[in-house]
Amino acid sequence: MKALRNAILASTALCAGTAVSATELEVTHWWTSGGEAAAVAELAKAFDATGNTWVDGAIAGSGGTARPIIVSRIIGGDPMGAFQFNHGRQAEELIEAGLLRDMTDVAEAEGWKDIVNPPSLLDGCTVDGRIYCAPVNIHSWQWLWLSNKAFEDAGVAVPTNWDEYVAASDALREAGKLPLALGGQPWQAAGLFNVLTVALAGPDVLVKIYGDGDTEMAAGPEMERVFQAAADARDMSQGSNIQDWNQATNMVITDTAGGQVMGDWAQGEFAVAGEVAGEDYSCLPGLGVNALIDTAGDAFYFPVVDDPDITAAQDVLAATLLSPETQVAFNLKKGSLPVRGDVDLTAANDCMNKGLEILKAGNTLPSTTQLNTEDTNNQLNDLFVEFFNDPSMTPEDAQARYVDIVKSKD
Amino acid sequence: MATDRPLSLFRNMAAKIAAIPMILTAMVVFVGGTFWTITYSFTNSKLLPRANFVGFDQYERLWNSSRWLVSIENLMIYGICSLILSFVIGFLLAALLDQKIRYEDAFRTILLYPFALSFIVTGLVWQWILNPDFGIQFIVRSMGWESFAFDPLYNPKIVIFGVLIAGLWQGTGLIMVLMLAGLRGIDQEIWKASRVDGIPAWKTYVFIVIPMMRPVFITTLVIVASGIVRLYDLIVAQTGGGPGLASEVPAKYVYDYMFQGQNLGQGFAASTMMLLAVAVVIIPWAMLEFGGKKRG
Amino acid sequence: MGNKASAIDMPDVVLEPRTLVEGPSGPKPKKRLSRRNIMIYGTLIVICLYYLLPLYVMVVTSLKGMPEIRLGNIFAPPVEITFEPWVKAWAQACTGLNCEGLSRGFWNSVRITIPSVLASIVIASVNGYALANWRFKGADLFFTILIFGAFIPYQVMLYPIVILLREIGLYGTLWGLVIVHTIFGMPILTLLFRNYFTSLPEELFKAARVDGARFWGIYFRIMVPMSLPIFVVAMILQVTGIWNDFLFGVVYTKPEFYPMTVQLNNIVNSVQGVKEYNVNMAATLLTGLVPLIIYFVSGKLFVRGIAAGAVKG
Amino acid sequence: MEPSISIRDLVLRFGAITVLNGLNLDVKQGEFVVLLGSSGCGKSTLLNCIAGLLDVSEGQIFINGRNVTWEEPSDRGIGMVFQSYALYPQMTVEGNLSFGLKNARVPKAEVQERVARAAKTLQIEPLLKRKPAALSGGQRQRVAIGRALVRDVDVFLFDEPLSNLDAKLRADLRVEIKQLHQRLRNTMIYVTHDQIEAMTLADRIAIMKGGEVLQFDTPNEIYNRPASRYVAEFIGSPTMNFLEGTVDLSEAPRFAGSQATFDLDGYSFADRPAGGPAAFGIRPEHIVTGPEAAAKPIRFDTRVDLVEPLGSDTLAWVHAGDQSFWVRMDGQSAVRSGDSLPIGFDPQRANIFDMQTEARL
Repeated sequence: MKALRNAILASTALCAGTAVSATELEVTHWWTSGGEAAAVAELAKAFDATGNTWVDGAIAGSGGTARPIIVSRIIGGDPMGAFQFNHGRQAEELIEAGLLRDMTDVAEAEGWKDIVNPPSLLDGCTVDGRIYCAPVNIHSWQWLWLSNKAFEDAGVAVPTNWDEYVAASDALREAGKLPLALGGQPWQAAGLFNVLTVALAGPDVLVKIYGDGDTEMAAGPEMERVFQAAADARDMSQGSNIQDWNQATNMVITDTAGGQVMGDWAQGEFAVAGEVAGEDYSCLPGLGVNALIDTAGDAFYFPVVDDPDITAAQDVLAATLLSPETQVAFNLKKGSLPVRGDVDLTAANDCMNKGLEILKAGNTLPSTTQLNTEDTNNQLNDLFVEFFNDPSMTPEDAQARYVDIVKSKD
Repeated sequence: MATDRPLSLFRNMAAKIAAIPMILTAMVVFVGGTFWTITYSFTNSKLLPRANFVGFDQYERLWNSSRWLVSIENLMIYGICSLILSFVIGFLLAALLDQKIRYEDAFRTILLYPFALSFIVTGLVWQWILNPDFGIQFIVRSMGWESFAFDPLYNPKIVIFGVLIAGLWQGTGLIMVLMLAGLRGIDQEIWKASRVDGIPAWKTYVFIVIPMMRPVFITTLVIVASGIVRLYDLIVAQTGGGPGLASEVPAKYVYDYMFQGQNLGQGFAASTMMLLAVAVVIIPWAMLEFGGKKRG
Repeated sequence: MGNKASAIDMPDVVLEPRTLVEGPSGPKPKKRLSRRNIMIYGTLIVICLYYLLPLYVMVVTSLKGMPEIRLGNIFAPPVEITFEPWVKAWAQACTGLNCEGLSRGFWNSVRITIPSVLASIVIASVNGYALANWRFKGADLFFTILIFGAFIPYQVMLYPIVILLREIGLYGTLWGLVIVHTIFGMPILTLLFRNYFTSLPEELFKAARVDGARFWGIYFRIMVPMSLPIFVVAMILQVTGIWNDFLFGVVYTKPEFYPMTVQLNNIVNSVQGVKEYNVNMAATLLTGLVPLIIYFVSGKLFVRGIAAGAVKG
Repeated sequence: MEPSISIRDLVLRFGAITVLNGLNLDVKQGEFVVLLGSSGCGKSTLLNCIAGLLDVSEGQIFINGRNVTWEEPSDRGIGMVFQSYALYPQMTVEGNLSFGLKNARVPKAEVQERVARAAKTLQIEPLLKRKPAALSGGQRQRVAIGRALVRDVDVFLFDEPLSNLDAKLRADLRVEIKQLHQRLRNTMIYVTHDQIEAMTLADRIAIMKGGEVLQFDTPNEIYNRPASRYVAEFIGSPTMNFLEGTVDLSEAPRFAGSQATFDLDGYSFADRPAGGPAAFGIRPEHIVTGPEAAAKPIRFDTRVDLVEPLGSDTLAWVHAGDQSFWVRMDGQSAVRSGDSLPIGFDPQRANIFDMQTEARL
């Protein structure tokens, strides 16, 4: 019965315009900057086309601001229709408490299992075999962005991997460039470290440590090497007064810094500044060592509500979010990769195409938001922001504390 | 009949009815909320409060966290400096404005306006002004003094004083207004008397007026002190806790762990420690203030 | 204050004390140019410059275009004045899909601020009055708890209050938000009023009781008219706090009631993407205008307070 | 006639501190009673209890035979005048005077009439439209009295009404209050620490100490026959001189002091006196000096240590052995410090107090 109804609903969603009733669905998210808002507008447009109405509840300031609001609304018994979370372990408890809707029926009707690529994305939405969220995009952290001009000025070739980059740092210093741009916010420090881990110790090590809580691995020689590399990165990043990640990106754009390790959202900054991939800047996925894409990203969750109209609208929204047209329109604006492999992104640029190829080849790994709870990520942030800002902290001390965090994670 | 002593419950009935909102707030929200917080600080609640008790685990982790220790140290330094400077500057400004000057409205509004602006932007503007690359240091250097160095926000040793500059700029206006209200409540005869006696103005302030303003000072103290304990927005806007962990404060620890880190238990443990510290100060004060002594 | 009418009174003789303090007597010096006044005004002007510096930076920045801001000198006056950022902040800046700028939340802010300020001040002043003058049993205990409450970080109370409001059925409504503001304003405001009323002469209160005024009569007829400065301080505190509140506004209401600060936050606090500093500054100044106007207007009451406060009997 | 005010076993405690300790007092109709004592003796507290401004812990208060212990202040038929005047600063004088009447919902015409009458009585008619800030101290106190006056009550309570005024104004207003009482014949209870106010105004004075009434009597009786050594010392300036020694009642009453022993002929003892260690008190103004001293039954030869000429009188501080006396002499006395001075006095004028109980023998 239920499956049938959902199937009907889903099909009405696809044949846009024939919906019987217009339901207002409040959607909370934290996409408020220019490109993000344009991307959301695509989602809203697609949803409105089904005959329902997207009521926008944008709250700037990322998860730390939006999360208490979302949770309060749910606890207060007056939830929104849908909300954005990073898929992974953030919503675990809400699911366990039965506050979020099981969307398995929609997923089956739409055949998400077959179209979502890589499949691990859907795993992030799955608890006990049931699917609770609709993934919308992939944002990978595993990128090194380099300024071609900065290396030219320093008289060295643009590096093709991490070791070359480290070797070039003295030349960059002498040319008055900052070798590595790193903002002061904690999440940037931890992100850099995790990228180093994947590139230098390999994705398996990361998954073992974060996924299985393998403390032996965390204390082992592979990680020792990563911590030494992090110390190199620390030396390379000394001497800047920047906070925000986009200020760091701006240093690469203006050729005052050699490079930056940052997720694919940095690409938007280059685009706004009119820089051309391959000519003005280079991108090295996986630091040129392990060309990989991690499957971090955003997903929508749907709180349990009494109103059957809203429930129906939630089903429609979930189906709409993953439709090929929406995926293309949304991800082009957002600068992220689509969650399904069967769509065509001809408009993508050089770096984005690199990403798509890696994705096609199946070289993916789960993201830290999937592997770790936010609590663990927060502790890692604290550790690494301290490490990268305090040169007196030795790699050995940092590794010892790292092992402690891994030990206590759950 | 008024011959018997009425039930004490019904004496001052109007006053008690009027105080019901206060009593409810005090008992339900503040006492209830505090006990709720303390209770859940012994659980491993993550995103949602759940009664899964784990003993003192959260506290153990808290006191092993270097970030928490740095936060406490920062709060101490900031608190002491901010308390002293707020009072001194606020009172001096109020005394200046109380000289029956012209344009008092304009001066008062100028001194008070920073209070109207949100912390987010206060932090941003001061972040600019103190930025060595285009703020004060840049201006002074471009005027020829090349070795001039002033970059409090980027020096972990003094970053908390950089926050203090912005905090005082934002908050002293309110202290000034409070003090001014207090001064306006002082009998003008005091001034006449002290002038007749030939007492210098500063002595009149220190020995006569300030002691008379004790209630205002207590109010101000609570406002300033509670603002210090809850210091959060300004740090987030100005330094984000950095460089490194150099300007972290306890309230930020609480917030970050409750919502960013999705570890309510840890946040509750941290706030329980904060509340405990406050209680250690307030309870003896209340006993001193209310113990036995009454007006009448 | 003219005391001249009375034959017994002497203050007019006393009112010449400046000469006593400052030394040489003689013809009264021209008031406006006395050394004392130069010092006072000089000091005030220097201090005001320090207070105005950030405002200058904000105004100047809000009038520049983005290319000029990227040049870096934050103190330089705009080469080319543009009001575009102001227009954008007020009417065009986007919050997600709604590109109506701050104007969208303005009336919501007004709708939230007025009842919240009134409710919190009325309740707190009555509390302060009951605590200062009627001192019923247990009053000191409740007062101590309230002061303790002033130190509780707001964030800790978020979820308990959500549950509380849900249970009384006001979650998600404007009145729920008014209650929240009243609760969190209560400690400081009650303290403010209690201490002020305590400093008023108690004999006035007694006289009014002998004159047959009861709880409310004394409050409205005697206490309130004597307390203008403290009501102004309370209003300054509450208007600013509530107008600038962001967290409670979004946690305890729905998008249809979202205050202006939600848009301000969305304009200023977007983490990803290019920061438009000129629009940020314009938005901040626009948001701050309402409290600023209140400060300036209420100042009149402040000066009037002199007359009331000066009379101790 | 029943008493105007009657206080029965009144106890007032603040926490652990007992301020009024089982106090009893009866005030007659139309009587002017002064509560006198040093600060902290409970006199203002007692007045506040009568007014109903403080809740009593035990005991009862009757006004005109009615138990008012738990009545509101405004229902007790009292008017009160405060030390700081307590005028409502935001109201005009007229507003201050009429506030109580309006609260009692007196018709408007009558309010106006009563205010006008009170203003006339107190000669404050020109001030009716002014605010208290524009009045002098004396004028403010007149308005404060007027506020009690308009209420047409039987009992007036004054709480140190003149302490905030300067000496001359105080004397003037004292006379006015006395005249007011003579004209109105209301019961008045007046708290002060000033014994001159007490002596000049009171029909009876209640001397208080430690929350109890030590003596409640006419000014004359309190001056001449103080019930205890404390009362004797409290009233009179300079204070009463004391000789310490022993009273022997076995035969003719005698007093044996360190410097002299003498008969107590003509001293009026209390009902059942007991002998033993005692203090013999004599007021400075009851001591005669020079040649007249020779005629007195008790005599000392003293030396003058200090002379204070006051114009109307001259005070001298003299000693005989280790016994010192204050002596009041004629204003034009030529005595100088270092002179020898014979003094003498009658036992009839003396008051003798038991050393232990301090009660008058």
